[in-house]
Amino acid sequence: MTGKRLATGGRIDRNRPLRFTFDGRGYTGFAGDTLASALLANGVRTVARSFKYHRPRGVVTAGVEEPAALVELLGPDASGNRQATTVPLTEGLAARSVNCWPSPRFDLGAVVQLAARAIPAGFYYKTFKWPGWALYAPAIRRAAGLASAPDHPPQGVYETRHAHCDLLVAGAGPAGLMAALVAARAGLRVVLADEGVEAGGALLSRDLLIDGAPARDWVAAVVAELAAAPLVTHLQQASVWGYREHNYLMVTETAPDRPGLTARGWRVRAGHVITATGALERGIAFAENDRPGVMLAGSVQTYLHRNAVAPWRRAVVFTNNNSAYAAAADLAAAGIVVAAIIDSRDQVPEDARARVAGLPLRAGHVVTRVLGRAGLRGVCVASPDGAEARIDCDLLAVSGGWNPSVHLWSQARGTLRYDADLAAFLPDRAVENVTAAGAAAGALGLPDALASGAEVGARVAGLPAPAVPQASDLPYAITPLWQVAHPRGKAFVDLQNDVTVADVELALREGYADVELVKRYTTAGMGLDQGKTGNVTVIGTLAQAQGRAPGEVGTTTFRAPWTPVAFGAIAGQRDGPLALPWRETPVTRWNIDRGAMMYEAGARWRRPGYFPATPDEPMAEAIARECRAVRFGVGVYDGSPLAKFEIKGPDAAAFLDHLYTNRMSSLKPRRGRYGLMLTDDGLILDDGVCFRLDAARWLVSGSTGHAEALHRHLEYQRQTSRPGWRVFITPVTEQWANATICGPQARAVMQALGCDFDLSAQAFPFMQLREGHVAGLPARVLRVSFTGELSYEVNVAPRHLPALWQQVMGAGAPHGILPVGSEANHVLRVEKGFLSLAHEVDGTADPHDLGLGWVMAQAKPDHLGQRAVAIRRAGGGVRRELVGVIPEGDTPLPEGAPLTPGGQRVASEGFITACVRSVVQDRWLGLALLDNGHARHGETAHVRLQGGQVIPVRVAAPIHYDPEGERLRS
Amino acid sequence: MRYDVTITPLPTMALFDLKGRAEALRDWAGAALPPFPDRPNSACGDGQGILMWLGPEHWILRADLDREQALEATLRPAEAPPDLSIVRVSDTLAFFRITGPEADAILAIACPLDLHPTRFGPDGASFTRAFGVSALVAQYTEGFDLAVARSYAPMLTRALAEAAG
Amino acid sequence: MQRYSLANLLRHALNRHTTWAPAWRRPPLKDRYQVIVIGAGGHGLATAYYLAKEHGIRDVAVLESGWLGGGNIARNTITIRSNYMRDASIPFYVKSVALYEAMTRELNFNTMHTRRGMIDVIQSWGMMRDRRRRQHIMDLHGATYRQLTLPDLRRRVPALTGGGADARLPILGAFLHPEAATNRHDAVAWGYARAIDAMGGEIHQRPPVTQLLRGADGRIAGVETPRGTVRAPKVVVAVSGHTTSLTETVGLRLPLRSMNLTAFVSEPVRPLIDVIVNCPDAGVYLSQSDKGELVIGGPPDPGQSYRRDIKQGVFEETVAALLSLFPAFKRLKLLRQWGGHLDIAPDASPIQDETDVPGLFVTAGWWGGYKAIPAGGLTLAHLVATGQPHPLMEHFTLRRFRHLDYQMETGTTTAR
Amino acid sequence: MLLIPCPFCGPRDESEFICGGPVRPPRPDPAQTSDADWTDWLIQAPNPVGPVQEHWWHARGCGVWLTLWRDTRSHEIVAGASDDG
Ligand SMILES: Cc1cc2nc3c(=O)[nH]c(=O)nc-3n(C[C@H](O)[C@H](O)[C@H](O)COP(=O)(O)OP(=O)(O)OC[C@H]3O[C@@H](n4cnc5c(N)ncnc54)[C@H](O)[C@@H]3O)c2cc1C
Ligand SMILES: NC(=O)c1ccc[n+]([C@@H]2O[C@H](COP(=O)([O-])OP(=O)(O)OC[C@H]3O[C@@H](n4cnc5c(N)ncnc54)[C@H](O)[C@@H]3O)[C@@H](O)[C@H]2O)c1
Ligand SMILES: Cc1cc2nc3c(=O)[nH]c(=O)nc-3n(C[C@H](O)[C@H](O)[C@H](O)COP(=O)(O)O)c2cc1C
Ligand SMILES: [Zn+2]
Repeated sequence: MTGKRLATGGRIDRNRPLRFTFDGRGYTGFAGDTLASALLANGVRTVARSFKYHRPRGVVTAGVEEPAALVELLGPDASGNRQATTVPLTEGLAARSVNCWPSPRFDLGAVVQLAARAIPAGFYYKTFKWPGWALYAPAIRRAAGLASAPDHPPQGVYETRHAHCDLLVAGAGPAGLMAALVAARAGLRVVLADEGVEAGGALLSRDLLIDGAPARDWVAAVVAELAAAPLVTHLQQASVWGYREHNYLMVTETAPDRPGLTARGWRVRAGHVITATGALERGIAFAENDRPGVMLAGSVQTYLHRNAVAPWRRAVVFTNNNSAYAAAADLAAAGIVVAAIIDSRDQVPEDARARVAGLPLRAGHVVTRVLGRAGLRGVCVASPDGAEARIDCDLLAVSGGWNPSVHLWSQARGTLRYDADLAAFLPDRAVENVTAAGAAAGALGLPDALASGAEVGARVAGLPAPAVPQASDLPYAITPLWQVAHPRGKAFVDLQNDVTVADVELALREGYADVELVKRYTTAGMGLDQGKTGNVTVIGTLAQAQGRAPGEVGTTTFRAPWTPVAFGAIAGQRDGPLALPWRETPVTRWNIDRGAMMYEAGARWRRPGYFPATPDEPMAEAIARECRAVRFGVGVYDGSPLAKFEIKGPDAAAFLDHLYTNRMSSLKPRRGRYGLMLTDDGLILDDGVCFRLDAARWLVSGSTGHAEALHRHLEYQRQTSRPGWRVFITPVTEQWANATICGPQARAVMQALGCDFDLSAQAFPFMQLREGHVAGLPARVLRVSFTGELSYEVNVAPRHLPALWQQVMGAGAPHGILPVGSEANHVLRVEKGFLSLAHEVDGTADPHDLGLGWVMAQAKPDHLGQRAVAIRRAGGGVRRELVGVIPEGDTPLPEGAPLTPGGQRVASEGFITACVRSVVQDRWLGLALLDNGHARHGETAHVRLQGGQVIPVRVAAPIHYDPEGERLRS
Repeated sequence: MRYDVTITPLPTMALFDLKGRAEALRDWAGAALPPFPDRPNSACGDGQGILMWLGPEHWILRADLDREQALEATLRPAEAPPDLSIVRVSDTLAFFRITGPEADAILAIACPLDLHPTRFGPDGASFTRAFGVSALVAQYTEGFDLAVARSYAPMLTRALAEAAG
Repeated sequence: MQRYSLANLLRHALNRHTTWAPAWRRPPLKDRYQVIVIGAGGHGLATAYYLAKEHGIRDVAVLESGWLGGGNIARNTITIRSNYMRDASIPFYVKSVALYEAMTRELNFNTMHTRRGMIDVIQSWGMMRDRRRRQHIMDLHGATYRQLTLPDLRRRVPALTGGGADARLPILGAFLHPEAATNRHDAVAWGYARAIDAMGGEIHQRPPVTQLLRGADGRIAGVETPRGTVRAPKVVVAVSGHTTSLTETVGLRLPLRSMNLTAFVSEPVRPLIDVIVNCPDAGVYLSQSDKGELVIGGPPDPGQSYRRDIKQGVFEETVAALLSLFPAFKRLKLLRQWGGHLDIAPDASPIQDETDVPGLFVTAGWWGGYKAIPAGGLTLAHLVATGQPHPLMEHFTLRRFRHLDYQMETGTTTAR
Repeated sequence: MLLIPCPFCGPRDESEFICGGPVRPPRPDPAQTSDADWTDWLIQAPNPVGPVQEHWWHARGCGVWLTLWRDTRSHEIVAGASDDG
């Protein structure tokens, strides 16, 4: 390791060595390293293989923009496709290269390189067509994807939380720190988020002075002051990755300081946002510019200053701008031979020259080609007159200029303009409440960055800009150079997706002339790095080829996320049983203890489907047992989830008449009626019973699954379409739990429970309501029936339901009472031909089709849906109408199976909505929606199944049991 | 525990849902009601009960359960005039008390409300959304009361426990 | 047209690919055509293609406001299938799937059509009923759908480790639709464009149509663009979300609302899922592209929108649904997300018709309309050329709304 | 995630609301309206590329059905809320 680390400096802790493995070999680094810096310090050059051509690739950058050094982390918290430059080194870390076998240095996949010339951009559109893509796809797919997907969840948990602030500052470089400081001093609520391990941004990569002291001292002082400010939340390792409408930003903290917490997602609602996100360096496209050892110059500085890593002996610097001069000087200061500074500009500014006094500088020269495969051996350099010379080196530090990080700004739909002086796209007009500051706004030098941060921070706080600390920096100047033409070798613009200048030119030649088409034809910018170092080079290359300005070519769309985010940090605590809310009634536990098969039954309730007597009793038998109990003895079911509303007010009666198809205003107190509600386009919204409690109060019930839709509908009608009416709506679903006792013995059970009102059929008939006490508990009892039997819906406060339930089971025991699940209820309602919205209403049926024409009170003035039903019927189209069906031969009919004319394989004329094993008729009975069904009772129709089986059925009235309704009225 | 909080389920409380004009309610209920809060989404208590103003013409009266019968007797829901609505809803909400120095962290995980003291005063009370369902948040001396529909109480118990770690 | 083949590729490789001809010309915009198609999305291109191929109408200009194929065809989740519910719909989609299967050869452009099949993962009994209904009715029209056992499901999709018996929504069953496929969406646009060009049609990028023009006789007369007026006796509006804003320029109102539907991709990973997995109860569906990223979709934004961006609430719901079934994906990373604006009719079914403005045709309401592109182009070309609705589309004209005769396709609004 | 101005609660997170779609013209009197006009009213919702007036229900809040003008291109709320429908 000696010779590859500097003796002093850097943000590493030399007293804390860390062991790690890479591709199975053991290495040592230090606390403060990234995986990339530790690999460099260990002399590892080839870190991965490229996506398409399997070319060896090394570390190119030092941050989130890294296109090449992709690794897979192993171990309990494995994750794939990680940039080695953003993985903090930890003890025992294990990683391996992506996309190579058996090793990155010797990769069998590299045979593709032999065919590289035959596979330019878009080659697969032109080939693999014969005999068919299916033949080739599997092999091509096998080559896809870089790392494997994780195959088990991580050990820790995730959390998401909300935050609110006056100001969110993205980026804690000098500009962001300055802005946050000014705003914090003004008393604003500030969130400062930066993706780095520590604050400081570009300052960590350079040896600049602020107020005469090392810049990091200033950073430390600002961080300390922010930490002490009560209204400031300062997050590091926190990527601001999404900028949503109304200044809602997504921040993911990847190392939250809480035990067991893997990552935390913040949703920040900010009054104002400052994007102080800095600038990213870009490359230059020249032949073989992807070889390990070719790095971006600013990143080389990062390795020198942050990690004290200097694994190089001889460096060449290639640039078109001033910033690389600082890099060259830093290299020299670290004891590395700077063999040459190659500057494509004919005129190098004097201040830049002064910065590298004594180092060999070749103005007007370019690097044409890189020598060496897995390791850089030298470069070819061309002079202005075209003469080529070779310079040996093991590092080529390149700077193609700087791109302000406008991603967040652009996500917020801020516009961009191309600045010819900076040769970069800059924020132009904001749309959201956002301002860019520092390098992200084009203020590339430190004094400007500090001033810009202070100015913008003060502006948000409504104050004049304060004085800023003293600093100096080499001013930035650039003459753009996008690519260096060379007849041999590949010049990459996107290292990750292996896109070359030739690919871009091919796209143009073939007519894919728009920057968006170039992107899609070549896949440039579509990798994990989303082209952070390459996209602007593509634009520049295009502009040059088309003779246009880069600003006219424009950018592709910047989209979230800024950097890839783990899905776990987006869903947060919504995990396992908390993936969706769930609801229980007061007897849910009892049901489960009783062995019920529970399932989701709408509106997030879990309900019993049926109650097997023994764990292995077949479902059909359990259901039949429950059905028989109701038909011949007594059963009880938990009807608590039924939607219930109390409606009151001087205009309540008129309101209900407007909503229901039939008249409710004529009900007398304590009486109820079944009713349907339609949407205004004549489709069925819900059905249920409506009771009048007293002169001005009503109790409306609806189906479980529609409770929220119904609530919404009621309030919508009340508030928007009839705002003048005085009506109050109070949901009471959760105030009244119920036990519904049903079956011929129901009255006996009620009597045994003890009621303080007369239960006789004369005194308390069907469709009436009584308030009083049942089993000593305050109760509201409704005589409604969804089973066709004598039935009492005993509503009590939920706190009383367990007690009531116990007593019902006790009182019913002599009659063999059984708890009844939803499945038995389904059988019972089909026998009776009662409607189930989920089965019989599929978006076309109207009340007439369902045989409920009687609920369409024709004489009634306008109600919702009335006109639409009339218009639809006036069309004269064939109606699908509800009928009963009796399978000839007594076989079950699959629910949903079509009926076709004569059972032929032609368009259907209806379908089976439900089919059950009837306990009263001891045979299969069904319901169907059938074209003109009402006129076809007595006919034979045909169910046709997949595979061709035809089942003849007799069409009948949709009521198979007790057509007169004597039992439910008994 | 990841966070320094205490989460306590509260026993059932007497709750009455009141709708109508404030003057009309005051006339009908008289001394049974605490003073009406003067700002939306705030609460006012009188030692006997707390009145929360939670929507236009909508209040919830909260008191100890042992006052339920007495309140019902004074408020007489069934007899109230047509332009008032009074409904006993005691069983509708299940309350959890969240206290401790990091109670606000749990609330920030649960719901999108800005509960900073400058935005949500010591008398703050409002419906919002917590863990995906409708919830009532009320400021409490050293923390918050959070209530959801009773049927969601088991879910909320679990969600709170997991959030706290 | 330069033919595409392996032999040709190798030949051009010798010339360093400098000898490839443009896939389409960039002719000057004329001031008159026989037919103008507005919108170089899938439906517009397919219509122009079939006008030339089936009806010999080659004097056609496709006018595109943005870049070729940059609308929804560039942003959809490429699910091609025919597991619909109604007699009116299924035959149309069966036809479309068949046309897609033949497309690579027909266009001499590899669209990478892969019949990978789609599995619907069922977590509620209501959905189970819905899918059983499809199973039998699809068979009437030549589409297949069959139930898988749970062990079969787990075997086909090993990454699907959630949804067990103790899950929040346990998996109750699954259905396989073997004809379902994915392909390369861009290739469909480019392949059509190249074929249209070869037959004499023109594609013009970046002249937005700002207005429709109506003649004194009330008929359509042409369109207005920033590059001048272009006349034609027949104009086809194939602009997805922008349909109403264009037709309203001639006072024509249509029953459509524009919504933003979104999708996202994960980082590329090694082959993991070789079938389209659709989880309608959870509200998420996904497939893996040839490049390795998982392409994931969910429900649309609430409210109308022309913003091609994802809404966080919708996105979080979709991710939570995804992780409930694929818990190992917690560590998988989001790479990019985007949206597209679609239009939807009150019954969620498409509209293809000549409008009240004679000569003006619309093809709209293509909510899940990527799969419909070839058949939609075929049927619309038929209508434009003959004046008669194609039999496969006769239920989907504007006339149905006169009597509110909805063609309701339930269960198709979440996962496309 | 919109920040929706509720006339009762003030600005609130969109996750507390349910979108009720565009505001249509007032429901005509069925007795005075032809079938064609009635169906047009039913099925033709405003669909502007620009501000649309729409309903939102503060379902997980105070319960108000409010209306606001939202720009469909940007999500910007261009005109304030009112609870009068
Ligand atoms: C996220 C997402 C996922 C989807 N997933 C699927 C799926 O899995 N399966 C499926 O079948 N469908 C899916 N769809 C739907 C499918 O993409 C669309 O239904 C279909 O692509 C629409 O048809 P199109 O291709 O013609 O529209 P588009 O591609 O949108 O074409 C319309 C074109 O018109 C142009 N245009 C608009 N206005 C003008 C003007 N004034 N002048 C000139 N040109 C104009 C547009 O720029 C655009 O290029 C999805 C859609 C989205 C957004
Ligand atoms: N003179 C030159 O040639 C030149 C060129 C480029 C940059 N610079 C440097 O740029 C600095 C400008 O300072 P600055 O504060 O504007 O930028 P900076 O680069 O110092 O800080 C930006 C910070 O934002 C972070 N960041 C970026 N996007 C983020 C996101 N989405 N979420 C969270 N964090 C994010 C970065 O990791 C970084 O820490 C100067 O100090 C100068 O050294 C100089
Ligand atoms: C099926 C499919 C797969 C995609 N795969 C990728 C991908 O691998 N990488 C990427 O950056 N974008 C991918 N995209 C998204 C596109 O980059 C882009 O976001 C999309 O076409 C919408 O365009 P826009 O973002 O420019 O508006 C994919 C899109 C689709 C439809
Ligand atoms: Zn509100």
